[in-house]
Amino acid sequence: MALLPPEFIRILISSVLIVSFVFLNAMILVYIERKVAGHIQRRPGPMEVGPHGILQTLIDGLKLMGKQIIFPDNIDKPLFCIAPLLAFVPAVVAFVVIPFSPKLQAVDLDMGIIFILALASLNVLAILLAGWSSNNKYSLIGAMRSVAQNIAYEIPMLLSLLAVLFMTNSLSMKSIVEAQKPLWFIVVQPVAFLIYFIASLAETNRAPFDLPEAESELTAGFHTEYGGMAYGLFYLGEYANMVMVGAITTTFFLGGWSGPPLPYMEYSGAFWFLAKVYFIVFSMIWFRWTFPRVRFDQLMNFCWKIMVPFGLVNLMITALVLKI
Amino acid sequence: MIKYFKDIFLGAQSLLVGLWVTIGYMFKPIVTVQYPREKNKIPPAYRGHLEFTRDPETGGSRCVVCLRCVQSCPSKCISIDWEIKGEKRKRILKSYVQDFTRCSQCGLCVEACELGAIRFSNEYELVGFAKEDFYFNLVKMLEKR
Amino acid sequence: MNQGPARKNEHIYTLNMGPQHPSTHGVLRIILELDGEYIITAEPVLGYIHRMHEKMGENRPYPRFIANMSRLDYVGPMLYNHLFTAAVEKLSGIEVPPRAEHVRIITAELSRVASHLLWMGAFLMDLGAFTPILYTFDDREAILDLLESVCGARITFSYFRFGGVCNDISADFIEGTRAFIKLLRTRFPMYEKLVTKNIIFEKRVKDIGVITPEMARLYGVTGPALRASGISYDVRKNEPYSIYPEFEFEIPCGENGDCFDRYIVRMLEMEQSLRIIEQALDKIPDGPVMAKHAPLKLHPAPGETYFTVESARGEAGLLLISDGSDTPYRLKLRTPGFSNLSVLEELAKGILLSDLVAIMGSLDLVIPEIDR
Amino acid sequence: MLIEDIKKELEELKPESLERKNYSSEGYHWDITLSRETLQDFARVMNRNKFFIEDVCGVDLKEDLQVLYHFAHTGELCRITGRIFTSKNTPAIPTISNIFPGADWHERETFDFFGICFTGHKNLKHLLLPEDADITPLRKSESELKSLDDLTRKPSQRTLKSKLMWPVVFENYKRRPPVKHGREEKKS
Repeated sequence: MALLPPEFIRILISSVLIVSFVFLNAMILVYIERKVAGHIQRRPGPMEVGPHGILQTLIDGLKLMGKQIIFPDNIDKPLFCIAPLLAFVPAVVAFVVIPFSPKLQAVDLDMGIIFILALASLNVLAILLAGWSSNNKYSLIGAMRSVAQNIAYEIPMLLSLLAVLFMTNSLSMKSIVEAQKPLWFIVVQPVAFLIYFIASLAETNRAPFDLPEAESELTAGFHTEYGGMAYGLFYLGEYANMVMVGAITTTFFLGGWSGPPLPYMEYSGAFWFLAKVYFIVFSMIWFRWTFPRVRFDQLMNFCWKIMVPFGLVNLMITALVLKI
Repeated sequence: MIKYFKDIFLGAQSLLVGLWVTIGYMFKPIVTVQYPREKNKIPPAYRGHLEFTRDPETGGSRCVVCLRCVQSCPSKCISIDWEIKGEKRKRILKSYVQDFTRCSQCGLCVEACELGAIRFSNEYELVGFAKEDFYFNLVKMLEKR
Repeated sequence: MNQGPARKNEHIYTLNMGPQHPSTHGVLRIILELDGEYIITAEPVLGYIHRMHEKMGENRPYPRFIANMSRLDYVGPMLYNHLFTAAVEKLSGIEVPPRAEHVRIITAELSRVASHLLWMGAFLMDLGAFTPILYTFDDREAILDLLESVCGARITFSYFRFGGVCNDISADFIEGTRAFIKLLRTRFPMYEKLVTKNIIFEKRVKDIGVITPEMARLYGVTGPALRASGISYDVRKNEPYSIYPEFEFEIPCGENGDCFDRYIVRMLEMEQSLRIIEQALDKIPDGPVMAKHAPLKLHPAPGETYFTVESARGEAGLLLISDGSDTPYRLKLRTPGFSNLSVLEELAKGILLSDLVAIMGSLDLVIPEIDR
Repeated sequence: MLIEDIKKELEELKPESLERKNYSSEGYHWDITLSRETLQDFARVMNRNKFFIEDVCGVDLKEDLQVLYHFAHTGELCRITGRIFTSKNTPAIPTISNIFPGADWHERETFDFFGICFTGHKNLKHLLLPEDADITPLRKSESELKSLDDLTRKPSQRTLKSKLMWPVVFENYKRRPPVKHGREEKKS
């Protein structure tokens, strides 16, 4: 052990922690999603495995792992195999720069947010590969929808984040949180918050923007042909992305780890951080079980006619106010 | 331009109203019945498989093998076997089998029976591994009861 | 690579929607020619659950066909029960006691409300809203419980008989129905808030799939789909059967004939059905629920009769040709879904795939009824 | 009154027969028998008077195959049945789907069940039956066939023959011992 440099051990520990955090989170989120959906629909949700069905997602995960991955005819096999990994891995890696609390952060990159956004856009590639390689027209339509949608929504998303970055003058996640000590940015930048939140719903393909998988139109969209853990990885990727969105929203608008003081605030700030993340994720789930799905052209109209102008105006006002 | 902002405002308002409805329902009690633990009350009119009513005088069935139930059945799922006995050449019921796999629970047989010898049971938890599990012999079932 | 002239249209591709597809409501298959996501042609392919009910009708005596009628349309089965029994009564001149007529109307209208509730949930499911279907199922469950208490079945009722109905209704049923009407009326504002006024829903269905009155006429579209186009045609009013003339109710109509109007018409129709049920409950007389001399085996005199009722989806017709024996010589079912679906081919030209789903949802397709 | 007005137009078609029917028993007002030449004109008359098509329905008779066209009106109560006969060996009838596009599917259905060929139909292939089906399920066997005369109502006949299998079942309905479904018996 002595031969290993301490930096290496740190990387090992933090990557293990992050991967397990993502897995655990996905499991908890699936459970929460099903429970929230159930109660909104006036049914109890999973109740059988464990008290109140708490172990249901674990069992489901085991079931998915035990399943055979079916390769349909005439697929592009290498791409078909890479796609789920590509959906999952970047979503996990992005957690490296998330500041859970002042001392709980794997790496504090100078350009943390750029790193996250770069990785997040790899998600599109995964969906495109999955849709293309499946040799299924539904998958292909879903993939094309997803690409158009994600590229369109990245613009208002960046515009809204840019407004915040103007105020912090830093791309590091930690310093963005620290800049919010006096006042959370949701108060200063409510429009940017709304735009970011809506655009992130579209980025993560959550309802009412779940067009790539719109099951009443495209059966299951890009993952129609996937089964077993390959499907599971898409799922994990989706939930990891949800947590990621929640984390970014918390970092940028909700003051990160700040909250009423707890003992050992350097570490226990993560509690407030996670609470805020889960609140954001809960509202995403809440949205999903309330609204119908939008149509594709409406989605684009909404982006280009409402979100982008509002984002631009917001950015301009921010710039003006800061300059004066 | 005013319409543009009005649309956005009204749209957002309608979405918030929708969210308010669902969050309200989230805290209302559950309406589903947790089946194996809770059970629904089965109304007396429920149409299950057939069963004999018991004749209080003889303790047996009231069936006199008039075959009206057989004739009225759309799916031909009742089969009756009988023997002829005695001076009056009375029909004595030997077996009365209902093929429940084909029954459509229309109720014509029960209505056709003037003596009220058959009725619907309230049995709804029927499972079996073979088709034959659902060939109900009403005579035997009456004896067991 | 084939470089022939056929490659001119290479960006057009064929998509098989169904027979196993979440929004075809069963086993309808639609062959779509798509250009991107825009539909060039849509050709429905039927017959995946064709059961030849007409032949079955010819092969069995009249009473034994009642059970089939519930299988024809499992969403509003009581209305089809009404169709068949009333047609045979008309053919053979059986009179129905007044109490039975009232019971028939109460149960049939309950069935219509149940059908519309289920439709509404399924329609919103097609549009991607998951929650309303469970709320409507909750309401529909109350109706099914009521109907189960009176006839013992939840979906395949087989409740009506020639000359009446097979069970009398109890005081509990009347009370329960009144309670249900009260309950459903409190739910309508919730549906309005959750669904009708929702901006996403509105944008999805307004001006989509417009059926003009002329188009509706040429294709024989009936029911809510026709009324949404602004034509007030309802068999219950225009060609009253049973004791519908005794009740006060309105025929809600739309204006544009789009999906939104079809939705609104159905919502308003539920309220009108509740009104009819209320009046029937108030008026219901005492007496038998079965005609005295109603036979179990009919031999209607030769002749033919055409009878129509307003089913939940439109005008359901039955042509009965009798040859004097105990089985019909010819039994022809005119199901509204069949005609309503035939208009889809024309509606689908040049729209988006998502709109096709909305249109199919709004037409209220029940495939067993279409395929018969 | 549409019912009276339409009479003139229907007579102009020179139908083989045009009968006023008793609506309360038959369910329609006019019964018109057409020939192959007048069928399209009939459809045009219906179209002009804003009727909508209900269905197209075949009937297998002893003499011929018969096809019924049912039309109804959304404004007034008026139902019209058109009849046309075609031979059994080479059944062919002109289509009306060019006038009523809604007749398209009904004609295809009739083609399915009776093998009647609708000339001029654009897309005459099986609708409900499998594509390669070569059966005509609703045609009857020789023994079952009845002639048209046997199927028409005779005024002298009572509507319901009392040739019942068992005399009056429901008279005894009340006399029947009350049946309680379910398992209440166990308690006693």
